[in-house]
Amino acid sequence: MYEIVEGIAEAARLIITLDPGVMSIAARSIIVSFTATVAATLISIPLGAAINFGTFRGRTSLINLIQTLYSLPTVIVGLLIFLLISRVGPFGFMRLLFTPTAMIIAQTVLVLPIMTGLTISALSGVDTVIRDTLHSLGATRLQFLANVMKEARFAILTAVAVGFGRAISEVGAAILVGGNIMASSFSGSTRTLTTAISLETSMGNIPQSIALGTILLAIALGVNLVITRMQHR
Amino acid sequence: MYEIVEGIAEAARLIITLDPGVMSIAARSIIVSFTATVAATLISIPLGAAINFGTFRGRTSLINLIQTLYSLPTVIVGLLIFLLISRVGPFGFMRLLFTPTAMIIAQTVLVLPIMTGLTISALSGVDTVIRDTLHSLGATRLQFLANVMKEARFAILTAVAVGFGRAISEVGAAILVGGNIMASSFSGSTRTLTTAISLETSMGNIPQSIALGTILLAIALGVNLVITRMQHR
Amino acid sequence: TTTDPTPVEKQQLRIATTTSLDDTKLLNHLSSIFEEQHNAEVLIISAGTGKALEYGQRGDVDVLMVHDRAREDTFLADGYGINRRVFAYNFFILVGPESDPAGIKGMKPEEAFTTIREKGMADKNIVFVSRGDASGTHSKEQAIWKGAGFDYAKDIQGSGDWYIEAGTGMGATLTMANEKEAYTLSDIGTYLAYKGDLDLVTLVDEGDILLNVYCAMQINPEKYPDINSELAKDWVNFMISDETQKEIASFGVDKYGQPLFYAAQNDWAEIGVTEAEVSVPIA
Amino acid sequence: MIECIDVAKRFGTTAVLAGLTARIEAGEIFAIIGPSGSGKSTLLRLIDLLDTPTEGAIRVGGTDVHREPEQSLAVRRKMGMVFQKPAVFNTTVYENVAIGLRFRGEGKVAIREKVEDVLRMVGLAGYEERRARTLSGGEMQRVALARAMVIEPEVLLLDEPTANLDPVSVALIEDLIFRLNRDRGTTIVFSTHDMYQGQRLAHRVGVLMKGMFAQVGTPREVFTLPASREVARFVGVENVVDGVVAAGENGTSVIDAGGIRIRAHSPFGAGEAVSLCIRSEEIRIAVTSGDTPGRNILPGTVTSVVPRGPFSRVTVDCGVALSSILSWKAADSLGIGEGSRVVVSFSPESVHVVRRG
Amino acid sequence: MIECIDVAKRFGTTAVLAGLTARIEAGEIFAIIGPSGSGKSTLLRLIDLLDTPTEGAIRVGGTDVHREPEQSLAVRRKMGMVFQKPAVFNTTVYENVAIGLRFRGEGKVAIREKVEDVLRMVGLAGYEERRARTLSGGEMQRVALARAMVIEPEVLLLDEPTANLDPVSVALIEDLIFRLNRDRGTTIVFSTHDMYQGQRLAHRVGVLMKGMFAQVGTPREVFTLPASREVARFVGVENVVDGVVAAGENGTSVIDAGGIRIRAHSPFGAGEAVSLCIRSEEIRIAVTSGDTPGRNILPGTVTSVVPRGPFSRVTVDCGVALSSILSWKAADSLGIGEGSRVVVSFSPESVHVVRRG
Ligand SMILES: Nc1ncnc2c1ncn2[C@@H]1O[C@H](COP(=O)(O)OP(=O)(O)OP(=O)(O)O)[C@@H](O)[C@H]1O
Ligand SMILES: Nc1ncnc2c1ncn2[C@@H]1O[C@H](COP(=O)(O)OP(=O)(O)OP(=O)(O)O)[C@@H](O)[C@H]1O
Ligand SMILES: [Mg+2]
Ligand SMILES: [Mg+2]
Repeated sequence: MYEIVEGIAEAARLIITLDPGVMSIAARSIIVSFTATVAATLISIPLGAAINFGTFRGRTSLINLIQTLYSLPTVIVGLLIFLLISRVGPFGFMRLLFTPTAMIIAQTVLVLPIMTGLTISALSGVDTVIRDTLHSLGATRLQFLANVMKEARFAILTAVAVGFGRAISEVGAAILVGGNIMASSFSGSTRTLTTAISLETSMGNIPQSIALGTILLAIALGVNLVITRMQHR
Repeated sequence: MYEIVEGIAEAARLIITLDPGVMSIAARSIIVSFTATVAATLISIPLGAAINFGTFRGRTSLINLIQTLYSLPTVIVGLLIFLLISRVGPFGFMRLLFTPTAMIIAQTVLVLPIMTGLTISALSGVDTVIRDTLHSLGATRLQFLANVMKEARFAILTAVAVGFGRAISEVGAAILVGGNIMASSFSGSTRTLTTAISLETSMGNIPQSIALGTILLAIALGVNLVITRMQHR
Repeated sequence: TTTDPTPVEKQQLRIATTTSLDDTKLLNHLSSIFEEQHNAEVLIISAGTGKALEYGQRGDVDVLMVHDRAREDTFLADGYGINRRVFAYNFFILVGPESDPAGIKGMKPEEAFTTIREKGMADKNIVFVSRGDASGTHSKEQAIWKGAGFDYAKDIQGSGDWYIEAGTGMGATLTMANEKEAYTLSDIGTYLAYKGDLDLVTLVDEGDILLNVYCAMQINPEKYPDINSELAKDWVNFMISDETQKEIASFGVDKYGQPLFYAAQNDWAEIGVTEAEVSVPIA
Repeated sequence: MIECIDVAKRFGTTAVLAGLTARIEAGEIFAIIGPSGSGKSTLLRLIDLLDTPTEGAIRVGGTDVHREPEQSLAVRRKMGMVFQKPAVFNTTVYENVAIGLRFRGEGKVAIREKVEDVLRMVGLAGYEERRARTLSGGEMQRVALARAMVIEPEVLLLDEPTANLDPVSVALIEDLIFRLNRDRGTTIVFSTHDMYQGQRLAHRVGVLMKGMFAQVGTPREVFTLPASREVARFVGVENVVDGVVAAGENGTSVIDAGGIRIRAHSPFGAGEAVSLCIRSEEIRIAVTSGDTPGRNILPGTVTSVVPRGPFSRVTVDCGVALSSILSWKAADSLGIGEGSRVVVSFSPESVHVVRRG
Repeated sequence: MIECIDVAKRFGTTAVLAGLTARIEAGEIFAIIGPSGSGKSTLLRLIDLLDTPTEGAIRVGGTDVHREPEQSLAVRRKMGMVFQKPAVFNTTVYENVAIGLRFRGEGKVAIREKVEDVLRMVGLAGYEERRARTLSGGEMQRVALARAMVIEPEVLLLDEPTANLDPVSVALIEDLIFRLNRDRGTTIVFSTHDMYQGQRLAHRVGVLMKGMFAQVGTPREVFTLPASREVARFVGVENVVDGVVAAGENGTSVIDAGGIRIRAHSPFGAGEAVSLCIRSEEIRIAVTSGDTPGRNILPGTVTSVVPRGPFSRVTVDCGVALSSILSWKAADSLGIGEGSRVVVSFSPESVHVVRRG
């Protein structure tokens, strides 16, 4: 058990000394997962709204499908993206494999189902009288959506928190399409906190893994404080 | 891209022929993740209720902490459980490491934060008049909780769906405490769909990985159909 | 201060390697030297042998570095790889609990395997943990079983509780063997890296069959014309250069008190490869 | 302004509206009254485009609103609605009221001025920064009203707008509605269960029953000349007596109602089944039958005396039960109580006769 | 049965109740009336243990309910409550009504019988399998009532129970409440904004104003002898005139009200500031001042004639504005309209004098 204490102490040391290696890994994690979460939010909110407020055939099946995709293993997402962007894949010409961009794409795809599902759940929780009131006040489609979201802001931001959590904590997709590269340049590297944790663990460096995990949680705490602040506005 | 088609065809073949190896892996996945989800549900619902309806100091901080733990990487969960149950750990005497029980424990811990968080979110969505009505009708604490949950059943079951999805799709913790063992006996093995996918991927067997992923999603679909049925009751 | 009037974009070299090689940090050490010499950036992607070969086969990397002779040969024969060069070697070791319940210490590898199997069938305290992940190490293990006269799929896999397939990396397999007080086959590098946390000791480390040969090869530019074949060539040549071979031979001594690899250059005869494969640079 | 043409609305198998036709003029105040569950809210929601009719058409200002979806927003923006159970947005009172103006892109200054104005009008000045969720029932209803009014719609749809208000607030709101209609010419359609409110405010009243308007007319028409037995009962005609025309001549008939004979003006011939509607206040009660030429005179026994506002309702059994309204003082001075023998009288003109069935 | 002792309730800095004291007897029907936002709902919620008072104590059947938490459930189970904006559970009507019985562990058969009984009583027989969320406003309110009634509580707390109902349903529910009290002896506390409902149903009425009961008394006391100017206004005394006692002797005073002098019975001495409360129906209007010995007689000009139910309200400016209530017929036969010169008269006994300030 001493590894845990040692790990947390090591985390403190790394943070205080601003260890450049760890800082760059942490920064990459934040950039990748934050970008993926933002992208997924921008897609899942209109998508969730369209599904929730829409009346089309197959709506229930679609919701079912989305819920099913909560179980999509990260490795499978990684594989699918890999097949698409590997040199012989349809998007191979873009040379995205083993770049942070590829990781962002993979994480976006990974968190889309859960964020869309939770968005649907959030929006469906808004009282019908509130919705009718907005319509009767002459809201345009956009005004309607903006205000329904405002009413559901707590649950919508929960969806964002869940999405960010899943993105920053996943490793399977990141390692497959990113490659866990530690290159000499920041942009050439694709090592994130989770892929680094995986690596350290596979090499038996448990305290180092726990240190990196602690740093990851510290980042998540910061992000969540911001989200909570927004929820209670 | 042909690997995807090939993978799906392979999945169909494995399912139709009831391939014994794959069936036992799938069965183990279901057993482990289902048990973990049930255990986590049994903990997270009272816990979520206590936090949501409770008025104690540090409540907001606690909710913040829970949300932060959404970002707990599976590998870190795996590591912590590993340290606890490894031979030299405090619970080493129970000889749980590399058993399905260990995987269940790890997955339970893994999904607890998100299930508790979503339970809190679900319960807080119930109208205060509904809560007051239950109180005024003379509900005991248990009757109150049961009925609030009934009102919030859609969101509560969403929490369960999310929990199950996260449990059955995770691999980091399962591989660390389970070990991805393929032994000659069912109970001695700890290989699940996700750890098998990881292995196949590391071996470069992409179609086989996709086949296993497809089977996993088929299972998830089945579970979600049941959940959806319950949501709309 | 000096200013570079024409800042050239650094070229990138992508190398897929097996985990066990990457874990030793040898490549990190060498790549920084190479980057300096060639004004390039080396991207190392470490993965299981199978996945590394997959990356190579799809042209996603420029260089492949593995240690699985049989599969390398197929890869070359299929035309995906060219210009294989052998740069290092070491030996696999059979490790197990200090108590050595099967009593195999000092045996020949094949003999030790046979003994573990026989005793394991009778005594539930005797267990062998296999990588079970189609890695180079796993291939080697299978070769030993075959050498001992067994049909791997029939006589070994699923033949009883004594034989466990871990289906994971070397580190995790060692951890598992340690927990279960079992035997396993390991590469020397990973074992040394984990030694501090393990109660396992080396029981068998001699025998030709334990030889572990590392090579580097280029991905065939005829299949993938736009891969970085020039730099790939440079890397392979760099690996067999005299300076690099010296670096390899001394790598790890400061940390483990013994080298992790032997340089291949002068030992080509002992390790069963042609001289050309260890010393002739690619044209 | 608003035309409903053969509007039907079914939920599953329940028909709520069934072929309702009506026309509400621009600048009119129109009251919808009707029993609980008769479809008042449903009709208002259909007009406000919040639901679609199963059959028929609704035209607002000439637009067939449910068939021209591209006009939806424009039509909706002409209308304001207050729901029966208003919901407020989870923000301040100010923001709740301002939202419709924001939708229309009004400037900050204009919004502030209008919102403060309207809050003053509904008696909620100073409530701007209160969180709307914590308001009392009546306060919330007034916020909803302010929210709909502030956008100055051409048509205001109000679903029981004063249901949760005390009489003082009711008077305030009624006055507001009245002035809105008079000064801005706003067309107002409101549902109410307060008959008197319909009468006080509306130019015309529609009585919604069994999925259609059973009667549409001025308040006076509806209250004094109900079109049917059911309408009569509903608009509070306390005495509805069933009978059969025994003899009819010169517009005056004699109706046989369970043994007693009542004279009334009616166009119906002998043998027709009719109902007699007599308002309580038309019925006089005396201790002796005095000098009452031409009136129907029926002796009977008092069965109950019930206070009602500043009045008492006295019910007398004269073969049929008839009740009258007396001021407390009058009841006291007559010295009547349960069991007293009295004489009930009413003029033939005060009897409104409708066909039965 | 229920005692409120110095109850205060503040939300943040707003004091809603401030030292309210009252006692409601077992078996009593007690009405709470008061302006919107005066704290009616708050008080009922405090009694039902849904909120805690900031100060003071509430005793139900002798238990200090907010200080004996272990008694909470037992006390709550004695009481039933209907909320101002009732919410229904997202299930069938049957399940909504059955839930309280289920909480009490009643048997299946008993539950079915009781639920069907109570649904019949509130006029919702046949609604058992309807999803409660799709009900109309009035239907929902009746479900809430049935739900609270079916558990046969000792105390029934009703927050504006008929706010969303039409007159026919109101009569039904009022009758139900009346019988519940009479037959089972249920103590009933209800808030209402319908003054007449308070009067029809309640044994006693409490007028809640500024955080306290401004007056508690029988309906007749409250309506005829309001304790203050504000209560008078609130209970619908249309004519409240401020003045100063000019001379007082033998219990009869002459009051100077802005120039005109009015005689009234009052205990106040010369110089005291008072308000005069005169009910419209006590005021007579005639075209000429006839033979009216002892009455106050004031000439004036009609300023408005407004229909009100079957009556008209006529307002006359005689220096102060006074209004009277006439039947349509009376108004017609007097031939008065806006601008007519008339004479207003009322007896000194009909003037209720209260101290001002
Ligand atoms: N979605 C629905 N499904 C089934 N029935 C419905 C639905 N919505 C409304 N109804 C029924 O339609 C009828 C009319 O409802 P509506 O709300 O229009 O009545 P209302 O006249 O406004 O009554 P109230 O005076 O009680 O508010 C009611 O009996 C109601 O139960
Ligand atoms: N949580 C709260 N925070 C702040 N103010 C509140 C809160 N709850 C109620 N109030 C205020 O307390 C006052 C009394 O509210 P209450 O609901 O008791 O009034 P009421 O007499 O029932 O009014 P109505 O007749 O409109 O229903 C109102 O002015 C209301 O705005
Ligand atoms: Mg309605
Ligand atoms: Mg209230």
